[in-house]
Amino acid sequence: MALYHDDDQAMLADSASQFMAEEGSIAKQLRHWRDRECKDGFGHALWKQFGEMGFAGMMVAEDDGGLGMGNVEAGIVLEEIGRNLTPSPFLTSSVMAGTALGHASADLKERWMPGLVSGEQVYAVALDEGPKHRPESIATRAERSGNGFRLSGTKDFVVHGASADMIIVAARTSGSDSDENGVTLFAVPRDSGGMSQDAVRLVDSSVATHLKLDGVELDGDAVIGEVDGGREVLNRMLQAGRVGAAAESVGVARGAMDLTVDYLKQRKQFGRLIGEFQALQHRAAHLYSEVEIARAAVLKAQQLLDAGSEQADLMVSVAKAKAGRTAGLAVREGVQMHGGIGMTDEYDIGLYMKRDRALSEFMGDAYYHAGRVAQLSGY
Amino acid sequence: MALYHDDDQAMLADSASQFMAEEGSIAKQLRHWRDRECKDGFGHALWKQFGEMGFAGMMVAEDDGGLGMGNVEAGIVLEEIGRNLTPSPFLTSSVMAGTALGHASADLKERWMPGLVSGEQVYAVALDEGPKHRPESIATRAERSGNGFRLSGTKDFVVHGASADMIIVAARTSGSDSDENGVTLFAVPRDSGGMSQDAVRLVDSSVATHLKLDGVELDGDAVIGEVDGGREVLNRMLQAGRVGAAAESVGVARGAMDLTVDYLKQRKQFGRLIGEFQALQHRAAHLYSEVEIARAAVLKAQQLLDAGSEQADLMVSVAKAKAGRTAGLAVREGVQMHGGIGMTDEYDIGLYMKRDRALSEFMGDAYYHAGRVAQLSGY
Amino acid sequence: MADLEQFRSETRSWLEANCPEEMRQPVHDEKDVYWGGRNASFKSEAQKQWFEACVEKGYTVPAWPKEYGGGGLSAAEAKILREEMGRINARPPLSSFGIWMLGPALLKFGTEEQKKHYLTEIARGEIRWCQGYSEPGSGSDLVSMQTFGEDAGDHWVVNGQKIWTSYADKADWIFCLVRTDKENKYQGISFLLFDMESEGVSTRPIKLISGNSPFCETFMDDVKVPKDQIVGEVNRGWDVAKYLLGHEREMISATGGGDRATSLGAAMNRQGELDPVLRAEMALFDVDALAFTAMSEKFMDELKAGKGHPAQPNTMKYAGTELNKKRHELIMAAGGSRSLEWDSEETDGGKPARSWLRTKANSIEGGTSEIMLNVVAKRILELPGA
Amino acid sequence: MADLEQFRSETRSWLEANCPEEMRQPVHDEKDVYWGGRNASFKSEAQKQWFEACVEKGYTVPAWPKEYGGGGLSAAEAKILREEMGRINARPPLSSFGIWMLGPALLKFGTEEQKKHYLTEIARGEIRWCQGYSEPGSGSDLVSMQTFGEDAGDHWVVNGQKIWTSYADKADWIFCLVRTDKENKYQGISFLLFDMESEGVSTRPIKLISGNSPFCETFMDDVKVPKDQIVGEVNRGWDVAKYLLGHEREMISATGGGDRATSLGAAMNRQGELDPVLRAEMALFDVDALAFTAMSEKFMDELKAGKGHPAQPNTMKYAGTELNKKRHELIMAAGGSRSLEWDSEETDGGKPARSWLRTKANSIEGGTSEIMLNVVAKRILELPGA
Repeated sequence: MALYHDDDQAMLADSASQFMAEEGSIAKQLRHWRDRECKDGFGHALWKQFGEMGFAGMMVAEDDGGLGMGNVEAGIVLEEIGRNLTPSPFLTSSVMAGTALGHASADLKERWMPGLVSGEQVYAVALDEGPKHRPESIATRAERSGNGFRLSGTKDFVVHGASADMIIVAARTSGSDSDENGVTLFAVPRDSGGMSQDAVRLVDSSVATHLKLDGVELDGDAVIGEVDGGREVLNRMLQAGRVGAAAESVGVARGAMDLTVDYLKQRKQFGRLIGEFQALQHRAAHLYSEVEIARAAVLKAQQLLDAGSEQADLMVSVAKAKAGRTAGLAVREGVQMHGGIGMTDEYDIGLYMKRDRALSEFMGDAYYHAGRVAQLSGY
Repeated sequence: MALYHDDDQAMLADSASQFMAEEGSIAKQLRHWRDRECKDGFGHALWKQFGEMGFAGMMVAEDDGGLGMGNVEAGIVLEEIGRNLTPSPFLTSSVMAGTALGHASADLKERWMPGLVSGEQVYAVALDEGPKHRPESIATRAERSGNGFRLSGTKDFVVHGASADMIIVAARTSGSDSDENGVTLFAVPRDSGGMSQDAVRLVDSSVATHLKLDGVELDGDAVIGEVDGGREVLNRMLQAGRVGAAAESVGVARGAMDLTVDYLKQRKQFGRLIGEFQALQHRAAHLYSEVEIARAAVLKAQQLLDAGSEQADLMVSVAKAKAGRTAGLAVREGVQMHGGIGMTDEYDIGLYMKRDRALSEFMGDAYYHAGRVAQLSGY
Repeated sequence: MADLEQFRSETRSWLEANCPEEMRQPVHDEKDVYWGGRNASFKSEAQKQWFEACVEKGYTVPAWPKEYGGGGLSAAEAKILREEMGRINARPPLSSFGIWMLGPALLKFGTEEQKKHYLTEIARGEIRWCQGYSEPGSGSDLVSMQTFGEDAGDHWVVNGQKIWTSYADKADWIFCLVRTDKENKYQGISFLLFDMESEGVSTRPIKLISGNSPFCETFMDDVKVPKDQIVGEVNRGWDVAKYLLGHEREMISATGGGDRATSLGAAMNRQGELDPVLRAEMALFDVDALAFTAMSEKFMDELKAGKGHPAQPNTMKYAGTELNKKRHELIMAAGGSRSLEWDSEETDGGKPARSWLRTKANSIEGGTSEIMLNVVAKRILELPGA
Repeated sequence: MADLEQFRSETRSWLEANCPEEMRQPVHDEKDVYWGGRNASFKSEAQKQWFEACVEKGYTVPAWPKEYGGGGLSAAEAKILREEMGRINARPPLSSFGIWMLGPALLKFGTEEQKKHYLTEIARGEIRWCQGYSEPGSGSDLVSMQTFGEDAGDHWVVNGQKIWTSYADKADWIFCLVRTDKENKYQGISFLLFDMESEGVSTRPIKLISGNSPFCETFMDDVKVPKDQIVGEVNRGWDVAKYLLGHEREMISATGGGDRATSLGAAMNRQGELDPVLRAEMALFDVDALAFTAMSEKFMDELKAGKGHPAQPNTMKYAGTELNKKRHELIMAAGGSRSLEWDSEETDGGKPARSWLRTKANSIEGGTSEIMLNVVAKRILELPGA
């Protein structure tokens, strides 16, 4: 498979680009909802448009009413989301929950897929159990209780948890915290008794929750996949989430870079456009090089993942780490090259910096994934 | 104490600078001996001049015939050595062996100090036991044998070992490899039976050896300090060696930077001096900043060490790491900014790159010392 | 030496008697700092008490001459006072741009009358000053400023706009660079002082990415400034400005080192085990940070001794601010998702994130890193060209 | 597709029959590479056999037309041949600047006669070429070259000096940029070919920091070059040179990725436990290296498909060479004092150190990193100014 978008993918990119620039722009969405202190951190109307466009259910199998597309296609939408800083539950709902639900029973699919495909429902995932992403260790417990389970524990960084109709929770049904086996995934409806959430606004104006499971009773049919055998589905969900976040990071990097390069062509100092100064030229060219490398790494990881390759896991971590570091460079250079106005809320470049910070942290930061690269490479 | 050289130290710096530029220059020493494939990797005549100037024994106590100076003063000489890439056994003999012998018995001092002070003898230290510096672990054994000891083991990276009249060997008299206690230091004369050395020329044209101790019999009076209690003297020797190597690295960095800045003022491309190009200006200015920081860190470490401060250990590692990284930056930028001619043996800049590599490795590289900084800071 | 030891013990007693317990704690937020001025109010009785005790001794500005409200201390005495205050964690009794910036300029360039008047006001915390340097079109290229003061006999009529005037909405007076000659670029600028309540002055706070608004835009519309409200000569204000900029960089260099002095990894409040790659990055950062601390100390010592290259503050500012940005990047990384929180109680209202964003201005304000590098290249390395 | 599958199986059989076992091993050192030329000799019978088999099939230059000694393969077939050779680790039968550089230039700019003559010689390994571009005074500023060819009717008389002529002391002919018009900077250069045995040509090897001398200085003293030994038109040699430079960068970009394709940490032969900070640095490097490998693949795929920005090779060359330098820095660090050895047996004559030093030229030769960044800034980002 050639390492560039095929014709269908290029068409999708065109339509996603146009849609996001028109409907998902910073002015229309991020600033709009932020300035209204929206409790969701995104607009439900736009999310329904995602449904109408076919984006919301793009990764859902055709049999289940979706478009049956892969990580490459989802990444195309995510890159545009990143460029426009469009707030939406696409990554947690369509990509992560969508991937997990693909492995669920027919009943569960019937219950949750239609709302996802239409963009009428929002799903979240509850994985982290501390301020850093460490999904190797899961302490949240799910004990057998009658025909079902009783969940207890706490989860952090549940993005869109406050708006979610259903939250996928990874819990331990056997073994000790860091065991590979003994993990089970649950689809937990929002109104489940014993579940409470403490919503916090994040630096990028999105809303996440600290989630508490205090003996949440669930039927056995809330289990996604196999009891005790949830690690594999969890890994797939993680991979999709990571490479998706990486794609969005590439979008953030591109958006920040484009803003900055434009600024270099407009701002004058000492009687010259600042883009004429060689030191800034070299830094901009270096940034461009990094962005191109990150894009290629993300696309490679998406293709490997869609092809079910064994190398996918390694490349997903490469992509997440590289995209995060590149977006970090892009926003830092962006703010610095904008000078004073880069520090003002009025200009958009600072919004890129904020989004990058949250996104880089989501599903493991560059340090975590570099460590994984080392581990997977045997050192 | 003010963090700059006092008047006496400034005078010493002047005389060391003049001496090294005249007698220790690249043309007179490094290239001279290298091109003749000198087995020592340095000139004995110059080493005797070190003795005449008082440099060789500068750290030796006045009672033992030296000048009783400290690490700050030795660092002044080492920085000039670094600037001129002057090959000499000053660091291993005057600084490291000199520091260790300061803790030796009167008999041992009497035996070894005069030759050091006069520059007629050369001493080396044998600490590393593998390709990386890990003095926490010492596997070389010294077993009791009659009135003395019997040493067995191997040592690597014994700089000047082939030319050394005496080698200080760290060996284990009790305990297991990584025990803090149970280490003993020995002054091993060159003609000791059972000691053999395999000399290798290094990238910087210095000569080091792989040393083999095959049941080397030593009298009890070859012990420096206490039997089993050598760790403290070893640590002092390590600290002196590390901060000394750091001072030399700062000299290497300055020498490489000066060469490069001069070149930027002479070389024309596209009708302009390349020093006019802003990208190179910023890189040169950044390098200057790093060099200034490294100098300050090294001086601080030297002062703390001379004052017997508890913070000295941390700052020595900071200094070694920072100086190594800075010199690395200086030589890489130097070669790159010199362009093609920077790759030729004819120009000196490549010699700085080679020396930096060996020096940065000596007594622990920046990675090792950064790790130590973390450990000493409790994380 | 004996005198100094005596001074130290006297100072210790005086502090014991006059610095309230409440004032011996680290500054937690903006409100713990007393800025003075017409509209100032004290946060607590202790704050007031401490301030007034210091005013009486001249210890709001210990090294200024006594006749201008200062403490008249020698450099050595001032250092002892600093040390003794540091020992008990005493808060500064008064903070202000008058102390840090205008004061030094007046001491060097002001008339005797100006010194008496303005310095005393500053020392007593009566007037709060703000700075009017930058304009929207002139960032790093300060000298391209457009605000114009037209000569109208016994006064100037000033029109234009300033930006990045710190706390202009809370300040009483402004020291302001104004073009008074359109023909001469450098020698056509004057350093004027005027009341922010003058007719025609208005301000608008600028909201920053950190969510705070410490800076304003300030607009001048036919503002009358009497001719005696100038520091230095007419059209020679650039000399005053340059002196102040140098002083500012020196100050940033010298005092900005506060929290950089400690090991980042050691200081961090961590939950759980540190990621090994992050630990390594912190370790490499701590090497840089601790090395920089040595440079700060060396710089201060050299400054006191009149040694060192006059352009050295540019190096310090560059290296220090870049390091501080990196420090906060690592703090954010170590804090993980918790540190992303924007207004939660647990983060004291998003302190880690807001501080992190705030640091991004470090390498812009008071001369960008790029300008610092230009200056080092030209003035220290003496590289050729424009 | 069926045809290609058939070609693959034929190729496999042909390789089985013609590529000796000895030629199915990685190239260990310079001597394992056959460069051809008048004075060439084979290192082994197997090397000779393999070379001759390839010459017969045109597989020294598989994609060149058959009439010029090539294999006449389509792009798809050439790729299959590459893959099948890769599968059995077959060594290239012939390496030369004639194949990599002059050949492509002749294919684009040469006359039919030149192609027949020179390309066939190259394909058959009869003539070894070297490149005469740089001069001592003109590094990155190639077009400032001074070597002059004076028009003497049916020939030019060339005087001047070239530098960085690879293996000029071993080459038979040189392709050389010569100024033929002093008035026109760009349109005053011609691309000449001449025999290194011509009267007036002399070479002097340049000793490098790695201890090797792969490059020479080449001196031309009244060298006569017949008028038909020119590629392209008179004074239009810059077009040929630019094409070749682009081709060179593309080649460096595309093929330079060899050992970058693997994880550094995984590939390293380590003794003892890895230092944790070094491990972290390697991990961060491997992220960069593996990501770059993806970019290499994408670049090649886009090249084949005619996609991608024409200036992209500059990005590739920049990023790839900077990474390779860093890779070798880390290899040296991991190797510790052992890797410092300059001529010991254990290090195969100082291989780690010499390779490390060699990589420092990566970001200089074929266009410095600085030039690459200039080009990216101008041609891709379209930033303004000189």
